[in-house]
Order: sequence, then structure tokens, then C-alpha cells
Amino acid sequence: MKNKLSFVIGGIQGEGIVSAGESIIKILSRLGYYAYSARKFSSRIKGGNTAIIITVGTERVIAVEDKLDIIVALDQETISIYRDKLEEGGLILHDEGIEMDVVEGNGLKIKPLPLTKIAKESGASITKTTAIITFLSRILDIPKEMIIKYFEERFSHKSDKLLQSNKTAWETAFEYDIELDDKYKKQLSVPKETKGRPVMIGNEAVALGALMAGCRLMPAYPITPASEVMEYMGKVLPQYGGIMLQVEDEIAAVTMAIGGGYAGVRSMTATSGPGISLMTEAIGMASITEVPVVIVDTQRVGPSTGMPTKHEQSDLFTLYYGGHGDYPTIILTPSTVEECFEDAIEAFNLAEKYQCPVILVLDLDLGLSIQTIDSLDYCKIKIERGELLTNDELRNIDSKEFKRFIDNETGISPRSIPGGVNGFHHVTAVEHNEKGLPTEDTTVRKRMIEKRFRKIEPLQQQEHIKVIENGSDTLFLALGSTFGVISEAVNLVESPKVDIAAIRMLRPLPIKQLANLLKKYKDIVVFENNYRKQLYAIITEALGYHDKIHSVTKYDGTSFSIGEITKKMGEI
Amino acid sequence: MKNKLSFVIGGIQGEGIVSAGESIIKILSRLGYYAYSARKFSSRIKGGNTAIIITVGTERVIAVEDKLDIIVALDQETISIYRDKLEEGGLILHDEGIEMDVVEGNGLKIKPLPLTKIAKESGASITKTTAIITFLSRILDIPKEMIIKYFEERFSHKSDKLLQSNKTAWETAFEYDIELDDKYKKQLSVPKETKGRPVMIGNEAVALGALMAGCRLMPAYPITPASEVMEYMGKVLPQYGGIMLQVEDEIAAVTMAIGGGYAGVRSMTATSGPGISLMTEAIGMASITEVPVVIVDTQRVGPSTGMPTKHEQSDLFTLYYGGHGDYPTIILTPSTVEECFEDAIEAFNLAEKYQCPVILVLDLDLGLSIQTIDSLDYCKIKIERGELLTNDELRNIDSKEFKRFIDNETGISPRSIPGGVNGFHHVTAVEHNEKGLPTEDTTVRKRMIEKRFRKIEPLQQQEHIKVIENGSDTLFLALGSTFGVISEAVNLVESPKVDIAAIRMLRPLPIKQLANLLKKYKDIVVFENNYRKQLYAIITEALGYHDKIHSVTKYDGTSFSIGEITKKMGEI
Amino acid sequence: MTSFKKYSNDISPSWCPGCGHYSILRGIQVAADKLKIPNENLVVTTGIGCSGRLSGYVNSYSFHGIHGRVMPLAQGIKLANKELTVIAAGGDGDGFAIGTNHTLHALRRNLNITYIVLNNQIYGLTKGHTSPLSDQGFVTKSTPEGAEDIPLRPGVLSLSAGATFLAQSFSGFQQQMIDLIVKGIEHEGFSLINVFSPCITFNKTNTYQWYRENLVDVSEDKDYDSSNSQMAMMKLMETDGLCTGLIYQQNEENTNDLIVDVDTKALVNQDLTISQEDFNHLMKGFI
Amino acid sequence: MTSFKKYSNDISPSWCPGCGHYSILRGIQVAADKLKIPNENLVVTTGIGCSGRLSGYVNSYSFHGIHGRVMPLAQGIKLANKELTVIAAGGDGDGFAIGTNHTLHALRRNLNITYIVLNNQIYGLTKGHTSPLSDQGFVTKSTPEGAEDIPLRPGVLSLSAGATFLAQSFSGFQQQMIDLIVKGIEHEGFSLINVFSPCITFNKTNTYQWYRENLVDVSEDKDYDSSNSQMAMMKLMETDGLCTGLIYQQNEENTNDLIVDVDTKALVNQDLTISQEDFNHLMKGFI
Ligand SMILES: Cc1ncc(C[n+]2csc(CCOP(=O)(O)OP(=O)(O)O)c2C)c(N)n1
Ligand SMILES: Cc1ncc(C[n+]2csc(CCOP(=O)(O)OP(=O)(O)O)c2C)c(N)n1
Ligand code: SF4
Ligand code: SF4
Ligand SMILES: [Mg+2]
Ligand SMILES: [Mg+2]
Repeated sequence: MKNKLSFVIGGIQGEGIVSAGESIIKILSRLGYYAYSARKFSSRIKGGNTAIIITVGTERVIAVEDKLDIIVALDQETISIYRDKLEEGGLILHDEGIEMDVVEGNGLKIKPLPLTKIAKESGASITKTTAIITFLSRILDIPKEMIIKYFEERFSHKSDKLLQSNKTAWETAFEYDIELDDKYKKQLSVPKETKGRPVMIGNEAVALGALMAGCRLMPAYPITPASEVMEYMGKVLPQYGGIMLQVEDEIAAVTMAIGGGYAGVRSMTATSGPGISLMTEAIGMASITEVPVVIVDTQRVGPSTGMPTKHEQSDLFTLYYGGHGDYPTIILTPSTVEECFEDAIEAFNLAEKYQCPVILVLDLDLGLSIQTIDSLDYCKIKIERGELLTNDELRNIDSKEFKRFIDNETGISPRSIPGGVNGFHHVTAVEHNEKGLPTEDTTVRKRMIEKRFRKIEPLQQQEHIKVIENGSDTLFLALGSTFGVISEAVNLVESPKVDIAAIRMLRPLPIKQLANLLKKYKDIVVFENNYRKQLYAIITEALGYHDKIHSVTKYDGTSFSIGEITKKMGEI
Repeated sequence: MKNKLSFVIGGIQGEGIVSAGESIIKILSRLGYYAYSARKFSSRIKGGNTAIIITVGTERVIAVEDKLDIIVALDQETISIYRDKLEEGGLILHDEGIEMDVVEGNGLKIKPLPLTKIAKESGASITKTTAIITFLSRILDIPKEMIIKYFEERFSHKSDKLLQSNKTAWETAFEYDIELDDKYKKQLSVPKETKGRPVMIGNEAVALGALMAGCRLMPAYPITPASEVMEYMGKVLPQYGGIMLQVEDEIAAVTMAIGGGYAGVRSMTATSGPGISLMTEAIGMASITEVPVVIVDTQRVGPSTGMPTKHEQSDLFTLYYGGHGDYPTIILTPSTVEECFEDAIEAFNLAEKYQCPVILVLDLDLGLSIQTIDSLDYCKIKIERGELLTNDELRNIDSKEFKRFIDNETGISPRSIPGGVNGFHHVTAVEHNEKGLPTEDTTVRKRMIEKRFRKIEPLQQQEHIKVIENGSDTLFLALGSTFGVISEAVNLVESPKVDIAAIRMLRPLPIKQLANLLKKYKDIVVFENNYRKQLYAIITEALGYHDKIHSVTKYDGTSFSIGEITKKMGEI
Repeated sequence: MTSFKKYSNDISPSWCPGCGHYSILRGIQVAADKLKIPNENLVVTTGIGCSGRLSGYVNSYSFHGIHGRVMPLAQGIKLANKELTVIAAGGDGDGFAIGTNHTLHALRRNLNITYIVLNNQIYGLTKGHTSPLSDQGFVTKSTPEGAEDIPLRPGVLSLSAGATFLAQSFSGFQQQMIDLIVKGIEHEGFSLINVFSPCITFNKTNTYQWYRENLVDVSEDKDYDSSNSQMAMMKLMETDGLCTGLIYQQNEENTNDLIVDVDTKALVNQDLTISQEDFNHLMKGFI
Repeated sequence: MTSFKKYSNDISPSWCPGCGHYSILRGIQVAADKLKIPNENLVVTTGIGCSGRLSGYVNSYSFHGIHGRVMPLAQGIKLANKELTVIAAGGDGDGFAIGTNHTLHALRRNLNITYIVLNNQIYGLTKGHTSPLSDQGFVTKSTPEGAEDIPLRPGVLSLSAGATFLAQSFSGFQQQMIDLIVKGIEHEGFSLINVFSPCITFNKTNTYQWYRENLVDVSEDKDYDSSNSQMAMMKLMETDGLCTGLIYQQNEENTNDLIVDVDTKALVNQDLTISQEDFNHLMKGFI
């Protein structure tokens, strides 16, 4: 009996590998287990190796383990890539059609299975997925009724023919004699609770959060690995009177969202690095015109087209420093799927409160890793619309005197939206006076830029770093999905454990809290996936302390493994 | 007799104010004087006040003085704006048509002149410019023959009618009895040499440098304050077998230039902040594909449309840190018109040597200030094409084995261009192997990104900061046109003078030299025109030393005045 | 008939005296007055250029954005609140150089917006650079030897991209222009009105006089049927785009129900709160 | 007739088996072979998409850039070296969504480039999102309730933007396609070839069979005159763009002398050094 178990399903892209993995995760999650998966795929549609690595456990999992207990291989490449990661006593299940150059022994068990054959005989090649799921669930000792129920639900909307083929497939797979010693079957400890838990990816959590936050307009342009945000919104928005619209490019997407935000609708768009680069000018416009808008960046490897399906955290610099001229934005960096949900809601509140663009930054692993989460908390949903003038307030306004951009103490000027009586005013992306009219007056320019930055200053004093203390004088600091890997690594060691932290708001940087952390810790080690040490640089630029802060980077298109973190811990 | 004299010509935009100023500068420069001017204009075509402030001297001038000796006013606003800057014993010349609320006395002399009248009577309203020039040159005691010769040259290509009108204007203006006491005439000391010197703006110097460096392709999109680069190129390129092309937008402009650079032609484009934001994605492409290209950014006030005709240095962050992903670029920052010329040449050499985008950064004052310079040095023109394979070398290559992106020690891989036998290869903006083929291999990714950054590392060790030592332990550091203002301020004080420096290469930052400067000086004060202390932050991010480095910023759309610098010197 | 002043904010435009853009500003104000659009329900968005300044002179909600992006901005506003009257305006450079992509896609998206092109066939604000609508041979600062490229013709292009309403007018034809703007606003879908608007400072070719001599009014052709798209296309091709009037208006009902659907509330008026029950249902989708 | 292999670099394409793009790759290779273009003088540039991968399989200079910018890239190369044969290729999303602006301006600029649109009316690489060329009602991941917008038609649009050569073909019509690519390359000016290229994985509507049933060949119409632009426009409008063959080719001589001028050397072959004398002359301009 194990508390945690890891396996990989790998094969040719287009064979339904990811879908099989997702099903297994869903089934396990219904049983009360937690699972976390990592997707390996390339920038092509069919062909090329793809794999999903899954770690299942009785408690929350937020990164995959380095070692594997089972390999399910539909092609040879999967075996050659993952062979080395197999634990002693591990098991390889493979399609009987593929040639094997690995041999049994040393506890390794190899089992050919008639996956392709079953699919063929069932009459539809995509039932291979069903066969994989069935065999794997047998090895994992998942109750048969569960699986069948899952299948029935899954295929109930499909054509009769497809349902029938699948049924044939799963029945054959259930009947097939695996001839496997019980000792090779992988048995997980019974989960604490058997309640069914949701399975989600970060991109979906962002979309769901946005929907719940009242986002009703999402113009977007598809791009890996961010498209799921628009896809989910496209599914649910029409049900709540909203619109998701695929538009001509990213410039249009963000500008339309800005139009929506200006007109009073909570609006967002989602993209990845190339789109962010294209949106830069318009984001500056939203900031100088003080329009609320939310932009999601699920990062991939850059620059340029880069590696569209690989993991990196290299948009931090451009999000933090990029865009011509000086203008404020707020940047949120969730590090778990739950935080994706919560930060999406927070993003809309901050955007309206501070009347500026809010950027929600994920990375590929956080955006795409299918995982079990605890039920999201309805109570966390709060909609705060900031200084939005009510109709009553507007009725008392003299439209000739209305100062949309009044330079008050907080820098936050009460806002009217089109349709609001008396509140009409001019907005321009040119520097302007309190009424919104263009100006070239030096004093006004100075006041207005100071006003815009003053708005967000209070955020620097707040606590936006999540710290988990283990009594160490060393802090491992990260953002995004890296936090999960570090947590799992720390959980693994007995002691001494390092303290760990995730930055949850990158801009404005929580200077005060960072300064306190710098006082408190002997060493702070910043982990990140990019070449230029972007997070490290942002922190040191703001705070100095070069000698106390250390940098660990990885920029080969993959995230840190638990082992890499453990090794760093050993080096302290 | 004075060694330096300052005056302003101001009036309604569209009346030929700048053109009058430029003529005066040209005439003075032909006499052996140096002049430097600052333009004040707004983002509209006709109407609104515009002015050109000119400081003339017997030695090189690189900033305008704060005080004025003469005001030439074609409208009232000019007087109200510049009245306070007039020296005691100053002179106001004004069009007799405008109402005056300022009175003579305290040495102030006011002289109405029949400018509009002369223009009207000459038969063409644009001869007002000619009248201004004539009167001003009389006050400045410029020989009459000089002026007439200048006019004759200037109008020789124009229609007979226009020439005649102008002639009438200047003759009337020469004959008009100014009735001005000699003591009000402003006499400049005789210049050291009477050789004629060129009059240029930074944008033209860049264009001329580019032409001389062999740039033969310039696709561009117009934008204030960078358009003069394309305009000059449009004039001269066709004469040297080159092409300047106004294209549909900035994305097209830079991408076409990249196409040109890839195909072996030295190519560039020029823009300002908004264009830079739009070009970001493509600049990343040029970097990852290792294509040489030169991009000029003449900065204006940002963000967004900002203040198109006002001065700022706020693109540093986005140029240094911007763009998704990690990729190298080289950023040059000339601080005088001569350096604009030299750096333009250097930019093309560096772009081909290091096979990456080179960005040449000016600011509005440097780009547009009309000024007298010393003759540019033909010997500084060197064309070095880097590791470009010759036809002979190519003939010995096996095209199947050719590694366009070979990962050698320097990181600089020999390059072939289309048309070159055997040198054909694939180029992709996706991460690629040494042959240029797309890859998702982690080891290759790591090696290739390291290779690309390794290329430009040696530049960090070189000296790219211009330092002028005055024996002080304080260094005033700046870039762009700010350097000129600081120089003039330092020239003014007797002692103690601070040492002064200009950063000439922003990226890669000359770390070694900076470190030495930090050792040498007690204090380094960074002057810059932006809100976020961009230069200061870039330096401190790289070097720490927060306590030694100080920041002085100004972000109201105007550059530092000499007085503001002098004041800072006093505070030390 | 001075009640259109209601739509003027009394700021005197920064345009050169005589600029064609004045007439278009007035045209919009008079049309708004004719349609009695409440000031607070009118939104005027503009791009960047001399033309872009227009929104700063209208007494309504108005947004002067970035160069070339007036279309997505206007569409975002209309999508957010379909009850607003959204008028977009911009220069020929704004809409047919940097903004071409958005212009064409706005046409095919067919939201109920009126887009007025202030077409002076030149870049005014940058002081006289060539525009994609400038004729071949046109000499400017950026084409000292004359423009080389085949000019784009807004009319033909708009029809090709699926325009459901296309009109053309001229700054010198105030009455026609006002009528067309009114029709454009009334059209249930996207309306593009290309107005020739002389730049008296930099375009010495396409002057008021030149337009008067070269423009033909389609309504003079008795057989002209503005609901026939092929006829419209032919007319535009024959006249090289130099015709005015209502060139084309689609008869059929608007099919785009993104914002047309009368049953649904404007996005801005939707209830933002989603019940716990609905939330639970959404969560179920993930189990 | 396997010498076209000379233009293949032996890398096996990453496309799905049966993808329409294979046929276009072969079409380009065979056309290059027919025209005996030396490998080193051929430059193939592509955008991003499944289509974008094409340049990686041609044995020549080739450049796979960023999404939507294949046109400026190709034009930069051609401007730099007019002696090269430049073929650009890209998806319908690449050229008619994000890249529309560049496509239209490339047409009007009329440089001697051949641009092949790999038109599957869908976004392949992003796994099945709608394209501006998708028909109304088309259901995809991003239009779960069916596409709303009026589709763009590359043919009509290209003619409107001043195309001097327009052809259409289909992945299933190899011979026709090869002929048209050859003609396109030979055309002295910009040639756009819109090839319907089924995405067998995500587009279940516009399949091979669908195209076979819906496409008409203009050459079957005896009276069709491909040098008549109005006739071409009518044909495209009548068939809703679903016609193949040589739709339009301008008879007149190419007027764009940016790179056509035979007397001047290619930019890449110009002497870069400017004499001291010339420099002094240039400097005089500033005195
Ligand atoms: C991204 C960007 N590029 C360039 C500019 C500079 N610019 C301002 S207005 C303009 C064109 C103006 O022409 P048009 O749109 O025809 O308007 P007009 O001034 O003629 O009314 C340009 C290129 C800018 N503001 N932003
Ligand atoms: C700036 C940018 N936005 C979005 C993407 C994501 N993307 C890659 S290919 C593609 C569209 C592919 O469709 P198409 O051009 O029709 O080519 P196909 O795959 O169908 O051949 C998109 C949106 C990107 N790479 N870059
Ligand atoms: S420059 Fe031309 S377009 Fe601009 S305001 Fe003057 S006349 Fe009008
Ligand atoms: S997804 Fe479609 S376009 Fe892409 S390779 Fe497969 S069939 Fe071709
Ligand atoms: Mg214009
Ligand atoms: Mg496609």
C-alpha cells in the first residue's frame, strides 16, 4: 500500500494519450484521491511523442514525482524516454505491437497488452483510450463499477455507434487475462475521504474565476498554452449573458477588452508571450486612460515563436518593465490552481479599484497541468467595483465641471461609464488634464503621472508573499508552478526543511514584506525558469542585498524536478 | 562683445518659425559660429505657439542657455512664456500687429517691426520668415552680403514669383529704419575660424551615418519625432542604389528590415515609443534567428500616444528588458550629433558582427535640435561585415552538413545569405539546432540560448562610457541629450566642477567600467528624463551600490535646464 | 437649427483653418441632433491623426485612443453596451494603413457601429507623408519621387470585406454627408462612410476643387440600385472609387446576433452575481 | 520526373497523414524544378501554423518567422535581392486574420513575389479554432455556437487590393496547382495563389469531397477572360469564391520600379562604400 504512486502514459500525439490521463485523474478524483499531472507535448498535431505523467496520492499533490511506478507505452519512444525514471520493482505496460528492447529482471515487470488490437476490433480506433483506461484502472485496483459509470457518462452524448465501440473495448479489456501477479498491481492506500473532487487546469480556474467575478466580455486570439481560457469562456459566457469572441489578432483582442472595460463591463483577454509583446502599446493606453482590464499571460518558452509547448517563466521582465513610457499596472502571480481562481476574481476587483490593467501571469505547467483540487470556495467570490459613480451620484454632477481624472489624495478618481447621465467626458491616450482634455502643460503632466503611480503605491505595503515557515534561516522563493515543486521537495525531506515562499503579486512589488524577509533570513534563494534571472533581478533592483539573495535558474523548456530542488537543499 | 548669445523666435505654428530659426543657424554657422537650438512645438499643424530657442557662440554649444538676450515674438504668447527668461538689458522684437502689455524700462528695449506688413506687401505671406531673418541678422550684425547670398541660394529653385516676393521682403526689411541704438544690437565676438560648418539634427546624423555605413534598405512608418530619419534616407538612398519605403505599419517596417538583413543588405528602420512597442515581437525574432538589423528609437513622452512632441527618455526599460522571453540585443546611446553619426555606423558593424538587432536610442532633443557641428569625420567610416561567408568559402561547404548556427566558442556562427551557393539552410524563430532546424530537445535549447548570449558578453568588458574628468569625486552620469546640458552647466562653473559621463552603450551594460567608476567615485548621480528612474535602476540592478548611486529625474516633458544642473552641483 | 451645439463642447479645434475635418465634425453633431441622441448615450471614438482630434470636440462620452485601433475600441464599447450609439472616426492612415486589419474585420463582424473615415489621402498630423489612399505618383516627404504603390480604395475594399452599409461623401457636401451619417447610424449593422476631407496644408492635389471636379453622385444614375452589391462594386470600379452617396445597403435582416438579439440585456446591465447553486453546477462540470 | 526531390531536404513533415499541405509542398517543389531555380536562389518564407512548417521541408534558403508577418519578411528579402525567387506561404489565419494588413499592402506594393495561401478555413496548429475564412455557422472550439461573422473571401479581397495576379487551386488538383504556381512565379509582380487545403483533423466540413463538389474551374467557362478584372470580380462574387484556375492576371507592364528596374543592381550587390568626394558633397547639403 502506497500513499503516492506515479505513472506515465505515453505514445504518439493524436492517439488520445492526454485524454486517457485526464480520465484516469477524474476517476481517481471521484474516489477521493488527489492527482497531479504534467503534460509533455510538441508543437504538432499528430505524430511525435506525447506523454502525461501522473502522480496520485491520498493527500494533495502539486507536482509530479521524479520517479515512476508504471510506464504505459503506446510507442517505443515513451520507453526510451522514461525507462530511467522507473522505480525498482516497476512495471511497464505496453501495446503488444511495439518492439521491446528492454528486458525483465531486477524486479522490472513487462507486460504487453492488446491495446491496438482491442481498438481495431471495437470498430473505432479512438477506443484505444478506453482500453488504456480500463487496463490501468485494473492495475490500480479501481472498482469496476466506477469505471463503467464513468464511461457511460462520458459517452452518453456520443453516437450510439461510438458508445457501442467503446463498450466493446472496455468489456474486452475487462475480460482480458492480464496474468499479472498481485505484487505488481499498484495499490494505493484508501483515501481519507471518498468525496469526489474537481479536476482542473490553471487556465480553466482562471476562466471560472473570471466568470464568477462578473467578467462578461472576452475578446481573444488563440495561442498555446492559453487557449483553454477562451475555450472555457466561450462555453459558459453565453449562458450568463456574456460574449467570448475570437478576433483578428491580439492587438484587437486587448483593445476590444479595453473598450469593454471603459464601457463598464468587466473584460479580459488571455494570451501567451507573443501576444503580450503585441499588446504592449494598448496596455499602456489602458493605463494612461485609467481603464480597468484584465490580461492573462500563460507563459511559454520565448523569445519569438520560441517553443510553444514548453514551460518557461520568461515574460516577467517584459510584464514588469516593458512598454514604452512609464505607467502603472498590477501583476498577479498565482502559484496553484486554487489561486488561479482566486486571483482571477481579485484581478477584476483590483482593476476596477485602481482603474488600471491587471495582468494575471501563469506558466505552462500551472496553466495546463490537469490536477485534483479541493472544491473552490464560493465565499471567496467578492465583486467590488471601486469608485464607480452611481446614477444618483451622477445626477448631482454638473457635466461641464466633471473631472473624470481628478487629482485627489489617493489618485483614484471617481469614474463614470457611457450611458451615465452628466458623466460624459473626454478620454485620451495623450497626456490630459483632470477633465480628460489633452494638454502639454508641464505642471499638469507631472501631476498626472504622479497621480497614476500614487494609486497603486499602497499595494507595496501589503503582504503579497505567501510564506510557509519551517524554522529555517533559508528561504526558497519562487512564483507560479515552481512553488508546487518546491513544496513537494520540502515535504519529502525529514529535516532540516527550508522555509518556502511564493510571490503572489509581482507589481507593485511587496517591498515592505520583502524587506522584512530580507531581514529575517540569512539567505534567500530565488528559483525561476528563465535565462536572465528575471525575478531575482526585479527583487534586487528594488532592494539591493545582492549578497543575501541567490539565484537558481533553469531554461531548457522544462520545469524544475523535485530532485533538483532537493539537491539544492542539500547544498545549503 | 559676447562669446555667447541666446534668443528665441516664437509665434503661431505654421508661420515658418522653425524655418527662420534654422536659416539663422545656417547663416551663423557659415560665418564660423556654433549654434544650438531647442524646438518647442505642439502636436498640431497650424495654430498654437511654437518657438525655437537658439544659443550662438564662438565655441561649440550643446545646450541652450536658460537666459535670453532677445525675444522675437510673432504672437503674444511668446512674450508671456519667455519674458521671464530675458536678461537685463534684453531686447524684444515683435510684430507690430500684436498687442504689448510689457513696457520698456530697467534696460528692457522693445521694438515693434512691420513683419506681417512686409509679408503682405511682398505678395506672399510666407515671406514673413524672410523678414524675420533679415531683421534678426541686422540686429546680430551679420554682413548683408551673407544674408542675400543665403536667400538667393535658398530661393533659387523656387518659382520666379516666389523669389520675387522674397526679394521684395528682404529688401524692404534691409531698408527699414529700425531706429535702434547700437547698444541694443547684439554683437558676438568674432569666431575663431570663419569656416562654414554643417548644421544638423541628430535624426539626420543617424541617417547620414547609416547611408555611409552601407545601409541600403529602410522600410519605415512615420512618427514624431523620428520621421526625419526616413525623410533623409528617402532623399539620398535612391542616389546610392538603395530603397526607402513607407510601409503599412511598424510591424511591417521592422519585419521587412529583418528580411533585408537576412538577405544580406544592411537594413534599418526608425520609430518612436509606440512603434517600439509594436516592434517588440519581431525584434525577438531577429534575435533568435540571429539576423542583423538596426532600429532607431527617437524617444518622446509615453506611455501610449503620450505627448508626441515632448522630450523624455522613458523607453530605456522596454528596450533593455522588454519583449517576451530572453534574447540579446545591443543598445547604443549617442549623446551628441557627431555620436549619432558614428554610432549609426557602429550599429551596422555590431549588428553584422554579433548577428543581432542593434537599437540606436535618441531622445527628442537630440533627434530634433538643430545645431552647428564640426565637420563629420570620413575616416570614422568603417564597414565591417563580420562572419559573412565569402563565395569562395561557400564553395567548399557541403550544403547538407552546413551548420548555420554552429555553437562555437565565441557564439558567432559564420553566416551565409540567400544566393550563396551551398549555404542554404533553414531559419526558424522556433528554437532550433545548429543546422537551423526546429527542436524541442532540452540540451539543445540550453546550449543555443547560452550561445546567443555568449556572443555579446565581450562587450560588457569594453569601455562604453565617455568620462570627462575634472578631478572631482562626484560623477554626474547621463545619456542622450542630457549629457550636453550637464557639460554646459559644468563649463559655466569655475570650480569645483564635477566629473561627467555619458553611457554610450546601454546593453550589454559596460559592467566592468561601471564597477571601476563605482570604486573611483564617492557619489554617482544619474540624471534622466523619466519617472521610474530607468537608467538608475538598470545600473543598480546590475551592480548594487544603492547608497553610492543617486537619482535625479525630470518627467514633465521638458529636458533639464542648465540651471537645474548647476543647482544640483551646488547641493553636493 | 443650432441645437446641434448641444453636441459641441466649445473647445475650438486645433485643425488648420479650412481643413475638411471641420465639416465632418459638424456633420456628426447635426446628425446626432437630428436623431436626438442623448449626449450620455453617444460615444465617439477616434484614432490618432489630425482626424483623431475630432472626438475631443464632441459633447458626449468620447475616446481618443492609439493609432490604428479605433475599430476594436469601438467594437469593445458596443459589445459592452449595445444601447449606446457608437460612432468611430479616423484618418485614412489610421484605418487603411496601420488599422487595415481591424477595419476589414469590423466590416465582417457587422456590429451596429458607424465608422466615418476622414479621408484626405495623406497623413496630416505627421506633416505630409503618403497614405495608402494616395494616388500613384503622389509626391510627399516620404515619397520624394512619387508614390509607387497601387492605392487602396476604401469603397471596393469594404464591399469585399462584407460591408452591409457603405456610403461616400465629401466635406464640401454637408447636406449629403449629414443624410448619410443619419442613415448610417440608423442602419442595423456596421456602416462605413468614407468622406473625402481635404487637407489644405499638405495635400495640394486632392483639393476641394479637385474633388468637386472628380466626384460623381451615384443618385444621379437613375438605374442605380444601392441594394445590389454587384452593381455597387461595378460603380466603384468604374469611377475608381470617386463616387458619393449611398453606395450599398444590404436589404436583409442583420444576421449577427452578438448584440442584435433584442431579448438579451446589454452586457453592462447583466447581473454579475452568479448564485451558489449555479456555481455548484459549474463545479460539477469538473468532477 | 522525380528531380523535384532536389528541393526536398528529406525531413519528413510533421503534418497529419492526409493533410492538404503535403500536396502544396510538392507543388512548390515540382514548380521550382520545372523552372530550374537553383536551390540557392530560392527563398521560401512561411508564417506560423501547420502551414508554416512548409519552409522547413524545402531544400533552399527558407525562413519560418512569426505569426502573420510572412509578407513583410518576404518583401524585405525581395527588396534586398531582386534576383532571388521568393515564395511565401502561410495559413488562412496567418494571412487573413493577424496578417490581413500585410497581405493587402503586399498586393498593392506588387513586388515580384509568389504568395501561396494554404487555406483550410480553420486554425490547424492551435487545434481547431475558427478562421476568418470559416463559413458562418461553423462550429469550433472557439465558436461553440457557430461562427457569427461574414467570412472573408481571399479572392475578392485580393482583387480589391489591386492584385495583378490571382489564382485559386485545391490540394486535390496537383496538376492545376503546379501550373498556377509556375505561372505565378513567372508573373512579373505579386502573385497570390489561394489553395484550398483540407485540414483532415479539425475541419470536418470543408473536406476533400466537399471541395470537389463545390469548386468550379473558371477555364470551363469559354467566355472567361482572366485579364478582365471586372469579370474576375463577378466570377468570384457569383461563386462565393469557390472557383479555381487563373482568376486574374493583369496584362499591362508592371509599373512598380522599386525592384523591376533592370538597369539597377540588386541592393545586395550595391557597392557599400561611398567616396570621400560624395561624402563631402552630402555634407555640403547641411551647410
Ligand atoms: C503606432 C503609431 N505609429 C505612428 C504614429 C504617428 N502618427 C500619428 S498620426 C499618423 C497618421 C495620420 O494620418 P491619418 O490617419 O490619415 O490622419 P490625418 O492626420 O490625415 O487626419 C501617424 C503615422 C503613432 N501615433 N502611433
Ligand atoms: C502572435 C501569435 N499569436 C498566436 C499564435 C498562435 N498560433 C499559432 S498558429 C496559429 C493559427 C494557425 O492557423 P493558420 O494560419 O490557418 O494555419 P494552419 O495551422 O491552419 O495551417 C495561431 C493562432 C502565435 N504563434 N503567435
Ligand atoms: S494638416 Fe491637413 S488634416 Fe491636419 S488639420 Fe491641417 S488641413 Fe487638416
Ligand atoms: S491539424 Fe490539420 S492542418 Fe494541421 S497538419 Fe493536421 S490536417 Fe494538416
Ligand atoms: Mg489622412
Ligand atoms: Mg488554417
